[in-house]
Amino acid sequence: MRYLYYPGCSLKGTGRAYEESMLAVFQALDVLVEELPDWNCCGATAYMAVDELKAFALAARNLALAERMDTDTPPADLIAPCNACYLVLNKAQRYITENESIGNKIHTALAAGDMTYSGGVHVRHPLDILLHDIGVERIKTAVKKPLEGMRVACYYGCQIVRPYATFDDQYNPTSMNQLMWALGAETVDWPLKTRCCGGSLTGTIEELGHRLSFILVKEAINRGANIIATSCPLCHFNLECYQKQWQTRYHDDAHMAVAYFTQIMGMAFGIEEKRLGMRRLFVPPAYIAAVS
Amino acid sequence: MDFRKAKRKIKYESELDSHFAKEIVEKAGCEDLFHCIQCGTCGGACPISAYMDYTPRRIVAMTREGLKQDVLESYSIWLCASCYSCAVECPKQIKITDIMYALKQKAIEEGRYPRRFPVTVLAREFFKSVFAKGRNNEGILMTKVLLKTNPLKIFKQALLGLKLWRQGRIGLHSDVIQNRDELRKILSALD
Amino acid sequence: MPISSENNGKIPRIGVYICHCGLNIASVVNTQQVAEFARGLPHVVIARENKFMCSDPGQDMIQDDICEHKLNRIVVASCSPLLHERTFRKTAQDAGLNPFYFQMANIREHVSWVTLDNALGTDKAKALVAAAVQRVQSHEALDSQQSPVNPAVLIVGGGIAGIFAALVIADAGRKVYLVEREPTIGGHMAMFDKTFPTLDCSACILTPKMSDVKNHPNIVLWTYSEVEEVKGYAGQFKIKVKRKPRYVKEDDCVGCMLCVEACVFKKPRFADEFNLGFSFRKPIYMPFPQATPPIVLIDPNQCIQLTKGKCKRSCMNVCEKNAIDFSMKETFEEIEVGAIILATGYQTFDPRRIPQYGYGKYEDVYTSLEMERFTNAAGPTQGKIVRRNGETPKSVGIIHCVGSRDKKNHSYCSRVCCMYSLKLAHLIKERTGAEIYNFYIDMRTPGKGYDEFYDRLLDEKIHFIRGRVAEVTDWARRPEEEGKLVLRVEDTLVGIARRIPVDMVVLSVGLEAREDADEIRRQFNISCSHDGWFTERHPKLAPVSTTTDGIFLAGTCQGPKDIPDTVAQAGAAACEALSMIDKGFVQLEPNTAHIEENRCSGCRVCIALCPFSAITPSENGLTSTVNEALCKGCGTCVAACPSGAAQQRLFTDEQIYQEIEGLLSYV
Amino acid sequence: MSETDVNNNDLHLFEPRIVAFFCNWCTYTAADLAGVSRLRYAPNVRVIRVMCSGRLDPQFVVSALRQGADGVLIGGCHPGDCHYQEGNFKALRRYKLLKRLLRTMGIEEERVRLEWIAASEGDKVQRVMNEMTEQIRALGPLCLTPIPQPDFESLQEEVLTVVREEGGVCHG
Repeated sequence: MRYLYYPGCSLKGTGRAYEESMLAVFQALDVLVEELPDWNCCGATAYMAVDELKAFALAARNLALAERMDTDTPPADLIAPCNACYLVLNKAQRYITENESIGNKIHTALAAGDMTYSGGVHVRHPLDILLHDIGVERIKTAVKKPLEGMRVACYYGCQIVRPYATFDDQYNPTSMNQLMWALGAETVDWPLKTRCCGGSLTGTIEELGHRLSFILVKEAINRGANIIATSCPLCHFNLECYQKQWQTRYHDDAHMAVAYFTQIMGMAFGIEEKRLGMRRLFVPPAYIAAVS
Repeated sequence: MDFRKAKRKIKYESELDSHFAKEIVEKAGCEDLFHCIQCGTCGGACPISAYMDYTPRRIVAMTREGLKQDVLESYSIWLCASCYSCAVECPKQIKITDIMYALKQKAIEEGRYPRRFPVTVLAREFFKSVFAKGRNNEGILMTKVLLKTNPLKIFKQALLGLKLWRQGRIGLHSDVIQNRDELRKILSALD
Repeated sequence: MPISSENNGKIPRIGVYICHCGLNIASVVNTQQVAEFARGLPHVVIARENKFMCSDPGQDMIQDDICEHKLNRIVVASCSPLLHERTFRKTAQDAGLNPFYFQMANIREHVSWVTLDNALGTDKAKALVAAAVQRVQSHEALDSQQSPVNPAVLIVGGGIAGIFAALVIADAGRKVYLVEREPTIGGHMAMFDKTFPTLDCSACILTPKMSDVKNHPNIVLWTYSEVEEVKGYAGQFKIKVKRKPRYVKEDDCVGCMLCVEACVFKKPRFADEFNLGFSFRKPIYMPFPQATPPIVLIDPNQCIQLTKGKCKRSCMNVCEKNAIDFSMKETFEEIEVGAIILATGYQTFDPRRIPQYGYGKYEDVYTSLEMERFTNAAGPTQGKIVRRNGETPKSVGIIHCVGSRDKKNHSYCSRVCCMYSLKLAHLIKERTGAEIYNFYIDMRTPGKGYDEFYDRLLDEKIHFIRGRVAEVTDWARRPEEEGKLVLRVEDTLVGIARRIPVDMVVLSVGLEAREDADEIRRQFNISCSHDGWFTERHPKLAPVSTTTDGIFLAGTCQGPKDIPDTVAQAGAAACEALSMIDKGFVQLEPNTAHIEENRCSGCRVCIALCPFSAITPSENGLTSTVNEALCKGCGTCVAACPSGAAQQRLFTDEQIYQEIEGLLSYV
Repeated sequence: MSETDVNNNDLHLFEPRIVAFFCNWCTYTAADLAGVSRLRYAPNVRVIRVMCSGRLDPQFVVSALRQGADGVLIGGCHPGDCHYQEGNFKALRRYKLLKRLLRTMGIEEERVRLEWIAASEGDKVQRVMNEMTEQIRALGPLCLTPIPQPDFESLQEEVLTVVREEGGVCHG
């Protein structure tokens, strides 16, 4: 299996641990992943607020690059691990192929840069690849250190299943839970698994953004979780990095390990900590010691 | 409570903009604006409606009736975090998130957004950085946003920044794509 | 069968009539121009306009012209022939003209209502008129056959609609076969406790009707039975009914229930369908105490004798009437009826399709139908409203429009939910004193005494919160929310988001077409709307008829409606059926096929094609002949006949060629 | 009239004439429903009512094309829904043969279209009418040029195949 991989800006920055652990996990499962050369920013939420067409054009350039790359096995599957990139690339794909006037404008714009895009790329999330292409059975065989005693709150965030539920249920996604079960971990019933973490509001309107992520962590604790698994660099950042600030802000303790689901998989696969970017975490999972 | 602060709330037809709704409904994703039955599912589903000056439902109603100024100057549209909860639950399948985007674009177009409001500053800084470099550096972006909105906060977040830097998660080196010309040509073609 | 008529001169004298239909046609089609155009067509003697051709003055005009101008062909350009063809044929007939010297041009449904541009619309109307004028010239006088009507009626479905229709027809002295799939009649109404807005007891008004059905000499009641096959046509339907085995002889069982007592299963342990699984029954059971007919049956999937073949058969031993018979097999009945009334009802929306409401996940979330059973004194809790943990709820949220007015589920309004939610709110308040919150999008209470009932509920200090609930969750944000179900909603009248903790949630589920509505539709050859409701012939003027003659609709199989409307419609359907029976015959459209012997080569292509086996070789085998009593007039044999010997009346090759030519003659 | 309007008119100068044969029970009723629902569509299609799509003699189509129709639309009930059990299947078989025949005659086969439209599908009537009109408009007017000599032998073979399929005995 060979996939193209679109990292997006965050996986080269605050979300480096996500990239490192994901690549390590794919390698452990013998899946070839090749980074899309010269990719650019996906367009993201903030861009869309200023100029939607240009946001689509940014996304379209990436899709066109991907299409150009993978001529031997079309249509190309492009992995987008960041939830926001995943949504924006998918949304652009839909609008370009389904809305004639937007499609025409984007095609003209691409032509200005000597590029074309015929609409054949599949934008996919690593959760989707792991569960549907690789499968729970294959993952189970790779587990070396079952994660007994780990009670995971699986946090999907908003933009994987909304608004386009292509590989999981829109209201009650379970793909990450299934992966966690395969690793020998338990998952907790946590009704907030797709509730918004606050996104970029944590950096702009702190009071609001922080409260949104704070209540997520708080409720995960109430539900008996001992770790939160994330699938998006921004969600991860929000849930993880402000825990200390919440103490002063809310006079309430919400302290919990937060790790990318790929890091947790890597732990179960027995991959060394360094390759999983564990040292880049604020709250190292308490079980690392117990497991390794 | 100061009752002398009572202000006129009534709207006269001459104060409304009858073209506003038509402009919005023509934007991509906003086609169903007029299908809204004002049930409030969006306001109930929205995790941020608790903080909004007008709930998404009221934004839709006000947009339809041409309360352009109130809509574009409300901070509700800037609070929307694009989590799409409203859009997937709307019984009329109205893409409310896209309507919020359209309103944000309109507000920027008309220069009606709060200048030092972090959300809009973030959007513009992001826009500039991507145009120049093709990618975005979170550390630099946040520093710029803080500088332009509330420089004092930089000190408050310095500790966090330092920690992230030591973990190798932010740096001052900015990633740049090779084919910047190609990208600029594409983006400029849409002007 | 062409007949000679004094008025059918060899040379056509055509009258053309253009209807304005008020402004329906005239606002798009320039009728004056069309009339002017028609006057220029060959053989057109007169062309006139009228505001409403179907009105008395309009029809009088045609009749006067027939006499005065010796017209022998009539063309009316107005609405769809499916609507008024019969009207105008009769007009012609009453003036002494053979009714089939008539042709209609559909310039309303096919022109004015679907065309934006007036000039293009007028052109299209002209083309359609030209086609009709040209076609009508080759019309021939025909004699329409009458077919006798069997005076018995089949009613499918034994809910309140079927029950009421059956009683009306039986009281008029006609025979009724009432076929019900379940072991008892009564339908959904039997499950309710009270009916809105009068709050009279549902069972008290329904059960007497149920026993009337059972005791009526003119009604044959077949429960636990299904229609297997439908053949024939209006007036002469042949029906095959499958009767599922109850393993209890219907004629012998007296409903004493000793067998149930004696069953080897000492405790009831199987989910009771009538109480929606909230109570239990044995493999041998009576659906509910007032079940009609009041006899027991055995569930073959649960009874040990029937699944494993060995049991003490204590039920059999205790039955003094020897009514239990494990060897019973399904049987078939064949009947002939003249008319059919479909009263197959509805099913309720499954709220699992809206996972945010937590049905199936949180134990104190119920559907409204389940709540009907709880409020019912004969229900699983003897009328007590309690949570699963046995406590009386202190607060209850009722969510309206569950599955209705929702594009992802049903975009229509289910019509009854507002009212039954009010009723449930009242009953719950009365019995528990709980705080009741109704969450609605719009309150819809049109009906006699309905809005007054709403007033009464307001007076009872029930909360009415205008807002569609986004989510039911057990996630507590505040101490008062701990252990409760929290409804997150925007209170749209106040304009803010709210979180309201309650002990119990009732989902007012909408009505939807039954799962197998599509199969039934095919079986009876009628149409369904997109939502699966059976389609009436005309939404205003033929609300209980279908496009298939002799088949009528009653109750919710046609669309959501409450009990009064259902009963009214059942009465209407019964009267339509009776009217057909009392007339004694149905007028058959003379559109049957026939074969001109001297042109037939005897190739027999037509014989293999005929779906009704109406064509047979003639005695000498050299030609084929059509048995016109069996022919239904599809014309497929005509289309296939290589020599043009087969022809269909009203749709001859010549007539269709003329219509094509006329249609294209106007550029 | 503004300049753009003139241009638009130029583009739309060719108004195709299309004849439709609709079955009484499903498609004609659906067309009535489209009317009752006020669904606007192109005025180019004119409908002839037949009781069943199985009544449709392929010669009707040929005759319509010969007399100036630019396209022909045939509408019947969905498979399994025929009022006469299976008339629509017969229409389908004849339609397939007809298309082959048209090809031989040098007529674009897209000019003839068969659609299953149920009585409840007023919106489908609107869509099909518009699509058909645009398709024929794109094809341009039907010009019946001298017919290339058909391959009679294979045509005869095809006809015989279909006759056999229909289950009849051909007395040659």
